[in-house]
Amino acid sequence: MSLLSLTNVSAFYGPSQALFKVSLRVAEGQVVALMGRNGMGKTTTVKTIFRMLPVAGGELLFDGHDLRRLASHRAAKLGLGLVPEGRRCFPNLTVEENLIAAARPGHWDFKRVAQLFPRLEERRSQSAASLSGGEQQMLAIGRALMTNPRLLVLDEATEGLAPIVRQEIWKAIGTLKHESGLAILVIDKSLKELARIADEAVVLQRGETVWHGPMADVGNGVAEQYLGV
Amino acid sequence: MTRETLFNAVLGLGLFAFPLWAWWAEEPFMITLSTRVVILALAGVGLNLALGLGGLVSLGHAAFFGIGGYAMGILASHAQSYTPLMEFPFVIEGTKSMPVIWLVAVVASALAALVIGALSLRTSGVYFIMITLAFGQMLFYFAISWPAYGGEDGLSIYVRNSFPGLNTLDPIQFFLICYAILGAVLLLSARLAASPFGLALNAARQTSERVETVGIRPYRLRLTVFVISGMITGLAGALFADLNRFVSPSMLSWQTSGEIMVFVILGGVARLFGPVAGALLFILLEHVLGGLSEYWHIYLGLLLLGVVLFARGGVIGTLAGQGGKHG
Amino acid sequence: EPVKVGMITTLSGGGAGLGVAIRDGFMLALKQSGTTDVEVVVEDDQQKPDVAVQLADKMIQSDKVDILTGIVWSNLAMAVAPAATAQGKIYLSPNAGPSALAGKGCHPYYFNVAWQNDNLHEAAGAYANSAGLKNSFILAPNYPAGHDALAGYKRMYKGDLAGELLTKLGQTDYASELAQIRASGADSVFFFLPGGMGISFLKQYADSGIGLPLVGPAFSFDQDILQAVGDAALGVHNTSQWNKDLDNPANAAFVAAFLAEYGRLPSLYASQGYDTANLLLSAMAKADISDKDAFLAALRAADFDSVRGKFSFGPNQHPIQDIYVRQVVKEGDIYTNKLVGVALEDHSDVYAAECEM
Amino acid sequence: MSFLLLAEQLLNGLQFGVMLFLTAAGLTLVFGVMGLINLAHGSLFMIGAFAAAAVAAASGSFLLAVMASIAAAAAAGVLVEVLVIRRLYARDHLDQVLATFALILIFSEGTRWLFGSFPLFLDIPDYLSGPVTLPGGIDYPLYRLTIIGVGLLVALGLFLLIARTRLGIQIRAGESDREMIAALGVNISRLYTVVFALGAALAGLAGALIGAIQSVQVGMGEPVLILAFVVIVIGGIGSIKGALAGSILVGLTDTLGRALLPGLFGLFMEPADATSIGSALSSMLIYILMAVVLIVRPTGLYGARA
Amino acid sequence: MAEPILSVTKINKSFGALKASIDVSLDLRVGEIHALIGPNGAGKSTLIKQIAGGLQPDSGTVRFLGRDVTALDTVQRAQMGLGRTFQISALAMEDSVLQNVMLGALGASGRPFRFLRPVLKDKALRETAETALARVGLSEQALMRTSDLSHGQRRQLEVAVALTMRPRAFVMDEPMAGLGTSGSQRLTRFLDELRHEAPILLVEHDMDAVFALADRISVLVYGSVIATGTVDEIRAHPEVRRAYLGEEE
Ligand SMILES: Nc1ncnc2c1ncn2[C@@H]1O[C@H](COP(=O)(O)OP(=O)(O)OP(=O)(O)O)[C@@H](O)[C@H]1O
Ligand SMILES: Nc1ncnc2c1ncn2[C@@H]1O[C@H](COP(=O)(O)OP(=O)(O)OP(=O)(O)O)[C@@H](O)[C@H]1O
Ligand SMILES: [Mg+2]
Ligand SMILES: [Mg+2]
Repeated sequence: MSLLSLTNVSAFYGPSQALFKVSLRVAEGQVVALMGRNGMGKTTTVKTIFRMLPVAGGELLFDGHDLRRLASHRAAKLGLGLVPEGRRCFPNLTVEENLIAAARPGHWDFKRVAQLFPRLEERRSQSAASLSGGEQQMLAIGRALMTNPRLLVLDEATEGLAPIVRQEIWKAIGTLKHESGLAILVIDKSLKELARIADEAVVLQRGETVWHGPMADVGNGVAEQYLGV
Repeated sequence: MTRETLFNAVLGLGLFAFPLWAWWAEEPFMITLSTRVVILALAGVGLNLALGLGGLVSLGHAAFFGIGGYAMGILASHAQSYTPLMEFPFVIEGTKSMPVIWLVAVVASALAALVIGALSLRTSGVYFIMITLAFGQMLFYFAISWPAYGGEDGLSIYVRNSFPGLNTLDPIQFFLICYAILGAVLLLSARLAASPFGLALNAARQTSERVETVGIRPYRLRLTVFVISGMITGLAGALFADLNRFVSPSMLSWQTSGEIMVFVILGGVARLFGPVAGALLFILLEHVLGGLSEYWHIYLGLLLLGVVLFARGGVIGTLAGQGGKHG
Repeated sequence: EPVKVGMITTLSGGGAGLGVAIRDGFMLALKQSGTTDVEVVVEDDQQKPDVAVQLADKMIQSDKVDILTGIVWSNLAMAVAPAATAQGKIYLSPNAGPSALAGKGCHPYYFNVAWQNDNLHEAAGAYANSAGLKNSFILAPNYPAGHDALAGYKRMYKGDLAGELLTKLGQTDYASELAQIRASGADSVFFFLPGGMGISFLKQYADSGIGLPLVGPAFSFDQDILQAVGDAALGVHNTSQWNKDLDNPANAAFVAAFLAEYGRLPSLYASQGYDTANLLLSAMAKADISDKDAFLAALRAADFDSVRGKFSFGPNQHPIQDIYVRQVVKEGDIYTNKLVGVALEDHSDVYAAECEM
Repeated sequence: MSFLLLAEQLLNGLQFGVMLFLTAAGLTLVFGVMGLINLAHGSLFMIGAFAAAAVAAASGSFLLAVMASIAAAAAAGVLVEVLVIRRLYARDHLDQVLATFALILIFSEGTRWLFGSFPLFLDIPDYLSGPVTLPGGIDYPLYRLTIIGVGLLVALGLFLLIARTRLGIQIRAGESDREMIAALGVNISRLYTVVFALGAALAGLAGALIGAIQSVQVGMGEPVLILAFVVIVIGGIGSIKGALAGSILVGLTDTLGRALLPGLFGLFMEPADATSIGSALSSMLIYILMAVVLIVRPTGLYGARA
Repeated sequence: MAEPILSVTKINKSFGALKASIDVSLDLRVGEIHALIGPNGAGKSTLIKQIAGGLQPDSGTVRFLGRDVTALDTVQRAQMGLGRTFQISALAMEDSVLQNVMLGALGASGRPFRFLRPVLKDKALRETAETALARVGLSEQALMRTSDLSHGQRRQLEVAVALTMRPRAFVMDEPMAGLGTSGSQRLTRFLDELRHEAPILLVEHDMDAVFALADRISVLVYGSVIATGTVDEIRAHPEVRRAYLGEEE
C-alpha cells in the first residue's frame, strides 16, 4: 500500500485553477521525483499535501488518513516533513531555536543534524536571518529532519548549495532512503541526481500529470518532451 | 467601467445629491451632516495617500488635522478681536477669508509634516506608528497647556469665515465648497497613484531594497508623500474647524488620529474612495445608532467588527471586488 | 405649544456618570411637575467637543429646539454655548461655568444654574482660612479649569503656599507629587482633581500615610464617586453649594424622590440638573417661549424653589448662592457628606464686573 | 531638593516604571511576540479591575479578587481570540487595528452596561496598606513595593517563557511564519489562543493590582494602552528585557520630569510661568523621550536591527 | 589594458568575530563574465552587498567606472549604472509584472518625481520595460500579479528589472537558483549574449552555467580569494576541488 496517495487532486489559487486531477503515489521507503518546468504546479502539489492550500477535488491519503479533513499541523504530525521552496527559515530565531521549534522525538536530534551539517553547529546561536543562502537551506533541511518524518518532501532542497554540499545532501538522502527506509518526495532540477536516487517519477505540465513511471524511463524522450532538456 | 469605478461614481453622486435634496426639503442639519462626512473623508483621503500608497501607517495625522484647525482658529480669533497676530518684526493681522486660511493651514501642515516626517521616517513599521503618535501627543499636550489660545477649552469663532462670492453661512454653499475641494483632491490623488511617483512609492512600500537598486531613494518618496498627505489632512482640519466654528485640542488627540484611520480602513485601504465610504458609513452609524440606545457604542462596535471579519478590504473591497487592494 | 429642550450630555465612556446624574435629575423634576409641555431630546456627546457641536447643530437645525442644556464639561460648553446663543437659542448650564462665559463673553441667552468655575475653589480658600490652615500645598491638572481652580483658591486663601503643582490631565499615578507634598512642610493640601484623577489621588494619599488635612471642591467627593474612594475620603472637608442634608423642603422632597425613582442617593450633579429643570418650569409658568424677552426675564427672576435654598442670578446670570463646607462621613455602609458650615454667603463671582449686559 | 527627596523620587520613578511594565506585560506577549496589534489590551486591563472590584465587594478577599481578575480577563481573552483575533493573524495590521478598536467600544460600553456609570470600589488589603520605613528613612507604601515585586517576577517569568522554553520559541516562530510552523506539526492555533489568554490574564492581573490604587472606572484602560505601547516600542518589539528597560526609563523620565522640571524652570522664570511651562513640558516628556530613542535607534533599545 | 569597469581592492569586512571578507581583490573587465564561486557562507553575497552598496566595507575600496564609489550608497551606485539581482527575489509582489519592470525603467530615467501623468502611458518607459520582459521570456505574464508567478518566473523577472536599467555592469547573485534545467539553459544562453552589453559579475552555484559562461572564475573560501583563473585552471585546482567542487565529474 502506498504511504501517500493523491488521486485526481484539483486546486485553485482564488479563481484560477492550478492543479487538474493530479495523481501520484509514494510507497513506504520509496523515492519519487516530482518533475516539470517552472510554474507547472510542483510546489502547488506540495502545498495541497501540507494543507496550505485547500483541495478542491480528488482524494488525498496519507497512511490511510484522509488528509483533506486534517489541519496542517495534524497532517504534519502523521509524519510529513517539509523542506519548503524558498527555505522559509524563521528569521527571528537562532539556528538552534529553528531546530528546537520543529523537534519531535525520534532518530533525528540536534546532535545528528549538526553532524550532517557542521556549519549549523558553528552558527548555532546566530539568527537565521543573517545566515548565508546555503546555510539557510541546510537549516531548512535540518529542521524538517528534526520532525522525524516518515515521508520527507524536498522542494528544491539543493537550490543555492555548493556542489560539494549538494553531493553531501544527495548522499544523506541516499542514506535516509536505504538505512531508515524514509519515503521521499523530491523536487529538484538536477536530473542526474534524481536519476541516481529516485525510483519513480511523476511529470507535471500546466497542473496536470502528463507522465508517470519508473525513473529509469525518464531518459527515453520524456525529459526532452516535458522538461525541455 | 469596473465595478469599483461604478461604485465610486454612485458614492460621489449620492454624496452630492443627498444634501441637495436636504436643501430642497429644508433639512439643514442633513446638509451639515453631509458636510461633516465630506470633510472627514477629505482628512481620510490625506491619510490614505500616506497609508495606502506609501504604507506609512501614521497614528499622528491628528497633528495636521489640528494644525489646520488651529490655523483657522488663530487667524479668525485675531480677526474677530481685531488684534494682530504678531507685531514684531512685522505686523500680521488675523483674517476671516477662507482661501487665506486654507493657504496658511496647508503651509503650516506641510512644514510640520516635513519635520515630523523627516525624523519619523528613520523608523519603519510599528515603530513608525508609534513615533508619529509621539509627535501627535506632543502637540496635543502642548495645545492643552498653552493658555494663549484657550488651552483645553479651545477657541470659538462666532461666525463662519468668508469665501469671496459665496455666503458660507448658508449650509448648502459651505457644503459645495467642501465638496469641490474633496473632488479636486480625489482627482489629485488618483493622478498621483497612477503617476511615476505613485509607481515608485508603491514599490517602495513593498520592497525598498528593490527601489534603491534601481536608483531611487525611498526616503525621499516617502517624505514627499507624507508631506502631501499632511497638507491635505491639514486642509481638512481648517474646514472642520470652520464647520464647527470651533477648534480645540481634541482635534489633536490620538483618538482623532485613530478615527481618521478607522475611516480609511473601514472604507478600504488604498482605494481611491475608501475614506469617503468609510467616513460616510461611520458618521451614518453614529447618527443612526446614537439615538437608539444609551449603549449604542456596543452596536457600533459589533457592526465594525462585522465589517472587518466579513468584509475584507473594507466596504469598497467587498462591494467592488479585490483587484488593486494590497495586504 | 410645548417647549423643546435639547440635552447634550455625556452618556458614554469614563465621564458618563456625571451626564447620567444630570439627566436623571432633570427628568425627575419634569416628571414630578407632571407637565406635558416640555419635550426633551437627549443625546450623548461622548465627551468630545466636536461631537457636541454637531449635536447642537442637529438639535437647532433639525429638532428645532428652543433651549439647550446638559453639558458637563467646560470645554464642551465653550464649544457649544457661544454659537448656540449667537443663533438665538437659550442655553441653561447645569454644570460647567467657564470664566469666559461669566465675564466678557456673558450673554443674555446664557444662564448658569450651577456655579461659576471658581466658586467652589474660592470657598475652599475661605474655609482654609477659617480652619486656621497656614501653609497649603495646592495642586490641579494643567488645563484651564485647573488654572481657574488654583486661582480661585488663592483668591480667598490668606496663608502661605508650601508648593503649587500642575499635574497632567488624566494622570493616574501621584507618587511623585505625594513625595513633594511630604517634603514640603505643608500643613494642608488643597486639590482639584475631577473624576478618576481624584479617586486615584485620594487612595494614594491615604496609603502614603502623609495624613495632612485635605481640602477640595465637592467634585471629588460627590455621592456617586465616594463609594469608589471608600475610607480614604473619610473626614475630608470639601465645599459645595448643595448637600443632601440641606434643610429645606424642596431638598428633602428631591432627595426622597430621587432615591425612590433611581434607587440611589442623588449627587451634586443630579441636584443641578434638577434645579435646571425647575428653573425652566418656573419660567414657563410665567411666560411663553415665543415671547423671548418675557421668557428671559422670567428665567432671570429664578422664581423656583432651589434645592440649595436661596438662589438668585447675578448681573451675568450666574448664581448668587451660599457655598457650604461638607465633611465626608459614613452612614451605615454608605459614604456620604454632612454639612459642617458655611464657607461663603451670597457668593457670586469676580467676573460679573466684566460682564456688560 | 534634598538628597532624600531625590532618592525617593528615583524610587518612585522605578516603581512607576515597574507598574508600567506590569500593564505592558500582557501586551509584550501579544504585540511584541505574537505580532498582533491589540488595541483592546486596555479593555482587558479594565475587565481585570472590574472583576476584582466585584469579587472583592462580594467576598472581601483581595486575593480572591486578584484571582478573579486573572480568570475573567483570561476568559475574555479566549473568547476574543477564538471569535475574532484568530481570523486576523494572516491579515494586515490595519485590520487588527479596526477590529480591536471595535472591541474597545464593545467592552467599554458592555462594562458600563453591566456595572453602571460610576467608578467601583477596590482597595488595598489591610495587610498591604500603609507605608513602611526603608533604610535611609524613606517612608514608602508597602503596596507599591509589592507591585515592584510582582512586576519583576512577571518580567522574569515572561523572559524565561519566551526566551528559554520551547513554547516561547514556537510562539516566536509563529509570528514570522504561521503556515510554516503549522507544517512542522505545531498546533499554532491553540498555542496562540493560549498565549493570547495569557496576555489577557496578565492585563487583568495588572488591572486588579493597579486598580486598587487608582480609579476603577470605564475608560481606565485607554491611558494604559498608549503607555503600554510606548514602553514596548522604546524597549524594542519582541524583547522582554527591552520592555522592562523601556518601562523603567519611561517611569524615571516621567517622575523626575514632573518632580524637577518646574523647579528647573523656576531658576530663570516667574514661578507661575515655570509651573505652567514646566508641567506642560513634563507631560510631553515621555513622548519626547520616545521620539528621541526612535530617532537614534529606529528599532528601540533592544529591538532586532533591521 | 583599459581600467576595469569594476574593481574591488583589499576589502575587509567582519561581523563580530566572523571575518566575511579578508583582503578581497577582484575586478570585472569589459565584455567578460567573471564568476564568483565558493562554499556556502564563504562571503559571496556579503561581497556583492559591498560592491552594490548597502554594506560598508571595514577597509578597502570599490571602484566603478573609474571612480572610487566606496563612500557612495546603493542609490548612487545604481544611478551610475550598476545593475543588480538578488539572491532572494526582491520584487513588488502586489504589483503586476509590468509594473515591476517599469520601476526599473523609471529608475533609469532618473525622474521618478513626476506626479500627474499616468506612468503606464509613458511610451518610452513602457517600451524599455516591454523589451526587457520579452528578452527574458516573460511577455505573456506582463499583466499578471507578481505574487502569482512561480518561483522560477520570479527569478527571470529579477533579471528583467536589472536589464531595464541598461547598466554598465551587472552583479548577479545566483540568478539561476530555482530555475529548472531548461530555464537555466535559457538564462545561460541569454547571459552569454548579455556580456557584450555589459560585463557580469556572477555568483552562482550552478556549475554547468558557470563553466559554460565564465571567462574568469574567482573562488572565495572563508572570506578570502584562494584562486582566480580560467575555467580549466579552476576545475583542476586541487584546493578548489577539495573545498567546493567535490568529486563532481
Ligand atoms: N500564490 C499564488 N497565487 C496565484 N497563482 C499562483 C500562486 N503560486 C503559484 N501560482 C501559479 O500556479 C502555477 C504553478 O506554480 P508552482 O509554484 O506550483 O510551480 P512550480 O512547478 O513549483 O514552479 P517552479 O519550479 O518555478 O517553482 C504557476 O503558473 C503560478 O503562476
Ligand atoms: N549580518 C550578519 N551578521 C552576522 N553574520 C553574518 C551576517 N551576514 C552574513 N553573515 C555571515 O557571513 C558569512 C558569509 O555570508 P554570505 O551571505 O556572504 O555567504 P555566501 O557566500 O553568499 O553564501 P551562500 O552561497 O550560501 O549564499 C555567513 O557565514 C553568514 O552567516
Ligand atoms: Mg516550485
Ligand atoms: Mg549568498
